[in-house]
Amino acid sequence: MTLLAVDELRVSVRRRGTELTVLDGVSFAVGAGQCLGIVGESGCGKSLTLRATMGLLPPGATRTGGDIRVGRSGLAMVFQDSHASLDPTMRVGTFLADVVRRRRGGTRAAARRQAAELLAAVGVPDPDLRLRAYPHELSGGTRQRVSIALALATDPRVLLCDEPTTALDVTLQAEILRLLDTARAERGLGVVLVSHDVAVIRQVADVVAVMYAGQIVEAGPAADVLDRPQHPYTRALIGAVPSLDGPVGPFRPIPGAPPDPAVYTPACRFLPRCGHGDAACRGPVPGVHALDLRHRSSCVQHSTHHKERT
Amino acid sequence: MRIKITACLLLAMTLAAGGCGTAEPPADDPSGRGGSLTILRAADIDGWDPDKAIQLATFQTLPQVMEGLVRPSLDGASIQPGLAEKWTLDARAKTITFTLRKGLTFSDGTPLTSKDAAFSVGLWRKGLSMGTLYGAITGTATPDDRTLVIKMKKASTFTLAWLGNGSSIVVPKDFGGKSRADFFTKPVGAGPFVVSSYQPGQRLVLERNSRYHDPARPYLDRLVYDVVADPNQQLLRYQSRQADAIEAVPLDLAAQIPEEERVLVHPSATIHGIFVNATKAPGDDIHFRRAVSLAIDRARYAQAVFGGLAAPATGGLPPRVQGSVGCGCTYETGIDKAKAELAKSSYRPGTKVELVVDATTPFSTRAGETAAAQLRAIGIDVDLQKLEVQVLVDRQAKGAYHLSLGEVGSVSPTVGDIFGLIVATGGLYSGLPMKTIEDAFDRLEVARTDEERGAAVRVAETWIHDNLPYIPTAFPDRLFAVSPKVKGLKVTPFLSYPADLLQAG
Amino acid sequence: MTAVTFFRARFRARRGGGRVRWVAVTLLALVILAAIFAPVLSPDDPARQTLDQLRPPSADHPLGTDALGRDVLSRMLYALRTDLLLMVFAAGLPMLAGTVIGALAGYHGGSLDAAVRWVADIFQALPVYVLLIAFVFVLGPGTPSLLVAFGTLGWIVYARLIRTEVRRVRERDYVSASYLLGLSHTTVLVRHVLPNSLRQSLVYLTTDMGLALQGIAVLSFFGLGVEAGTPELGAMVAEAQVLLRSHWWLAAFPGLMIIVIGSSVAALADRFNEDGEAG
Amino acid sequence: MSAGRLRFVAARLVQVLPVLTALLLIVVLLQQLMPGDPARVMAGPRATVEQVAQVRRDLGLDQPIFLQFWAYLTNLAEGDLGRSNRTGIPISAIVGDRAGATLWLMAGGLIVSTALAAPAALLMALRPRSVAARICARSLTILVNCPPFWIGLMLASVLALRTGWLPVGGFGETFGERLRSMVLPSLTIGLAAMPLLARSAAGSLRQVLAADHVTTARSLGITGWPLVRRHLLRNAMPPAVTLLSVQAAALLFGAVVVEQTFGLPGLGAELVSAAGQRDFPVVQALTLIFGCGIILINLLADLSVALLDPRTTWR
Repeated sequence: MTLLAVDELRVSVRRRGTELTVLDGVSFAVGAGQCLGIVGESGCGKSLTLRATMGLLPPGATRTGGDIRVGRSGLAMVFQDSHASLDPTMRVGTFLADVVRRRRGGTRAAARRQAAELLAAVGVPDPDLRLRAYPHELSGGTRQRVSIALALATDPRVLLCDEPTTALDVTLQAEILRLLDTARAERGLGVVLVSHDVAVIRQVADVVAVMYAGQIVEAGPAADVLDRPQHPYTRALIGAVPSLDGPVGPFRPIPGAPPDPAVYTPACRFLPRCGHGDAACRGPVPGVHALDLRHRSSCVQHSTHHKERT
Repeated sequence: MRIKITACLLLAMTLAAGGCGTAEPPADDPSGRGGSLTILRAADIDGWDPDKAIQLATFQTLPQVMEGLVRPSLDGASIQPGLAEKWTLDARAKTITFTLRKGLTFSDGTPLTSKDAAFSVGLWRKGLSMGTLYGAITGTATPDDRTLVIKMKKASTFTLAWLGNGSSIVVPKDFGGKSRADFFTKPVGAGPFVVSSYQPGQRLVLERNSRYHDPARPYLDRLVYDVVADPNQQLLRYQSRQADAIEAVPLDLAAQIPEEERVLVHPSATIHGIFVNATKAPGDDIHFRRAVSLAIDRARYAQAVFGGLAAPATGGLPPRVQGSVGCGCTYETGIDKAKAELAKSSYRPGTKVELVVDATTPFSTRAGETAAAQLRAIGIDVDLQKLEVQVLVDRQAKGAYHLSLGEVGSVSPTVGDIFGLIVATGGLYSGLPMKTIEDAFDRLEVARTDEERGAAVRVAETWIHDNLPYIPTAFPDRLFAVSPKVKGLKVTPFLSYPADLLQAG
Repeated sequence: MTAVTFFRARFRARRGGGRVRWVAVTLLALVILAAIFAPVLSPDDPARQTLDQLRPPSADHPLGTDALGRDVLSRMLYALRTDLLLMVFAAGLPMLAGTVIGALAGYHGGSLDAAVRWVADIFQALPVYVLLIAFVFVLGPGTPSLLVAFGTLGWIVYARLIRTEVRRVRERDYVSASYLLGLSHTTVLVRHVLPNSLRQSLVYLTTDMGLALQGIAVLSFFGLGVEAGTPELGAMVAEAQVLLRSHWWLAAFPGLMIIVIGSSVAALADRFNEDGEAG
Repeated sequence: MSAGRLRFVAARLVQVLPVLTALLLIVVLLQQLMPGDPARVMAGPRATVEQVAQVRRDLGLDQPIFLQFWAYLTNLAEGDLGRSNRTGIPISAIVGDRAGATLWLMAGGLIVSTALAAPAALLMALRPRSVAARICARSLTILVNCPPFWIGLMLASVLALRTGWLPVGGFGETFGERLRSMVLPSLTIGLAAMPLLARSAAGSLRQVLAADHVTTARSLGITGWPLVRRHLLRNAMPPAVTLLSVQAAALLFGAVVVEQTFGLPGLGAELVSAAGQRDFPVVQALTLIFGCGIILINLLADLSVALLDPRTTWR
């Protein structure tokens, strides 16, 4: 069952008086109990995609096209930096109880009890004590758990997670990811998880979408995309991550930098950094939708290779 | 430098009224007693200690509370009784003998005797700032409670006139047992009014002195002076009738006062002119000074700067006071003559000549611009500089200037007043030797007749005309705004008005 | 909101903002041109005094004459020259000084930062008026003293602004990333930190330019200000202040010009503001 | 209060000391800095060089500067601000007499400017693209460029003189009179101070609005007034308090002009006239009082900001 479907999302940002289209034709869907991982370098538009989906674009950015279909249930979001994303002037419990009451009604005391339960549910030890704390008094891991508890307090069907573990160390990272996994399994949540870290994605995602320069360039089941990447960017991305499991290869950063939105074209945007391109890459490239479980990429070279091989 | 007489130097042109009341009975029905008036002034009194008097307001107000032995008459031509009902000047014995009125008391009820008057004379003489003005006095004697004898080293008629000035006020002997500072924060005198309340810089409330020697006066029960520096605010208060009169309205605002509410003093006993530093080039050259004098078109200047509310200067001493006989010469104007004089002088075209003016009023800046324009027209390269008024005074005193613009107003009814100031300031900061003026003043001081006075003054006028220690340009008017409620305001050329004769209609 | 209404709203908003800015730019351009061509445009010599004093606007004197019978229009045109320069320098110098000081203090931190903060604290704890008096008195009224006074008092705001911004930006990832790449301090400061910080300063600068004009007017109100005789808008307003109710045109036109210049410059700043929001 | 906060307060108090010292030094140096010899002003235009010297001795101006500084400090330590050179009145009395008008004016100005600026700031921050916000922003731009003495004069001559409802100036004696007489000056100073206040407040609101935690709150369905009240205002409060403190300092400057325009007997007007008369004991005392006032306001602002922010511990 599809809980969230985003279709041909377009977002522009105004800079020095001109409109720049920074997200173009981004489509994806997520079903109950499913985890969609969106991976890409910084600045490729992953976070903006989540914010646009949530309807929380920063000032200056506007959605100029596309369709977002959400089931009856709501969306909730977990942010990257739990330090900045929690109101510093409010005790954790006050905030959490506020959200609970807003969603479920009831008395203050009841809301507070439920808040404590929620904290316990996300694995915060000694929840009653923590409720009285200010965000800055909590450890990074606990704060992120609080963020998740806040998100869960709205009883969402889909959880959008924006780099939820980036600010944490590896042990905590694993714990938070496990927590998300549990929440998904127990509540049948759909999860969209954005990360620049292929390892994180590999750990939790069922379906993977690779973004580059405001577009999805490759999508499909996690195993297919991550083990048999079709797009040279995906290959580079995976290659750029030192893998603990695989053979220890040399660390190869992708040469060059992603293009500025001002010079986005219908042609392959990875071409300048690719190294395998030819004339075909300069024409329009096909868009990739992460709507189903088929594995595909926008690389025209791959399709020709593929044809030659078959 | 010996100082004899004073005048008020009004560089700031912060004009307030000065002078003293008079004992002349009012012509109209004296039954109009009672009521209260509020008068606006731009600057507050300098406090109650007469030795600190600088502002005209101080000379005006002090005798209202602490009356002196004598006061000047309304036309300024003579001396009227004050606390003393009569006096005789013995030229041979060099004494003045005063007889005090009968039954005089201070406002607190203490009797006022010749001992108090003698103490006061001592106080004036010892004054740090004013002391030398009483330099002719050598001592006092008090043969009885109502008789005071002032002994002098010469038969100075000027000293008698000066005793009518606002700084010659009678206080209780030994300040009634208080310290000088304490006494002058809560002064007690025998004037027509008592201080009801005083907030320095804001408001002075005077009330009728019920023990005043003249039971008919003052007519007012209450007289309030509000200090308002901002001219617009002054006018707004007046127009909204929060105040009944303005002492010396800035001439800029004259047009906004209805014709029937103006009391114009035309002209006042004030000289407006260009002061010259004659101790250094180019002012040290008489040809240069003459060129400057010739360059100023006085009629045009009076129109341009004062909007016609001034008379072109016809002499070097103020008009309309005792002894003002004029110069008997003329201050000529002519561009060609001026250029010729300039050519004769050591001044070389292109050399900057500083003209410093007071920065604090648009009026003085404008006067500076007019003067500068007229001087530039004959080829003097004027560098007009606005200076904050105290800086200006400082530079004048130190001789650190070329030309400056200033005004000198008389506070007393005799032209000799200005003589003293001219001598004391070296010819209004020219640095020229003042021997001639000093000698002329010595003659004026003991002059008994108008002829003797006229002869002495003419010597000074002629010397000023020939040597130009300063260049007189105009005799400005003063304008009082007076609402129909106010009756009995009569202003002398030296800007005093008898407050005890004011009535609220 | 459907896409269509969304677009309309946005279009309107953009056109609205653009129009105001266009008007501002045009006005400012006109003012600058008027200042440049003042000698050509002036109907009269701005310094020529006549006995036609305080005349209301007429064909001969489109904006009337002042208390010395000078043509107000001509004086105003020449005043633009004085004021535009004064505005740029009175606001620009403090910004320059403040930016440099603030950037150094913010970037290096430590004792330099503490010293700057100390000095700034002291300056802010003093009644500005007394300082202005002291400055302008010590140096004598006139343009140089004005500039020194504004410069000495004005840098603090910029220094604080830049310092805070530099410290904030400095702690952001990309600066540390640039560090790792081995860029020098200056490069980091100039390439990454300053551009980000300067935008805010520029917004402040545009406000400051208007305020500088006003500051000069207020100083003129107290008799300080530019040299006597130099046509200057603030001085014209202050001098005509006593005549405001009888000869309104004397203060009204220069006053209006101050508002026009100040507002136009401020409207230019909106551009930075909006970009700031977008970025 | 936690130990950390106490430490913060103590540290902030210690920071005041050098500022205070510098202020004192400047106050004493004022006399040296300002041209115009106070002795000559006091002695009057007809005084001789010897008399001026005598006055200078009487005023203690012939002493070396460090002795003057020391004398000033010791007197100050005894709570003695000295006496006015001109009137001989103790300065404490002058201040007591004059402080009322200035305090009234500042309170009135703060109330008016805050009352006007707060809605304007909210409007401009929350609905930046609305027509009302745009009109508001433009009007502020125009208002900020109006010389304050203009605003005052217009209010007085149009509002007060025409209608006669309010006094055109002065301070009045009774509480009621004072209240009435403060309306126009407060409005003047409030109108003059309000544009910058509104703009900066809108700016800091916008900053809070763009902060991550507000996004979080919105993502959790908190919108509208609850968002403004619970999350925006609370977080915008510290910068607003800082702004207000800066504003209060600016009001002191504005007060000088407004007191002049409305003929109010305040400290600012007294400072102007004392400076003009080179009455240095008064100038020094008032400078010191203004300076300490501003230091105190800044201190209180910093402390309350610190107390408002639960994160404050050390620095």
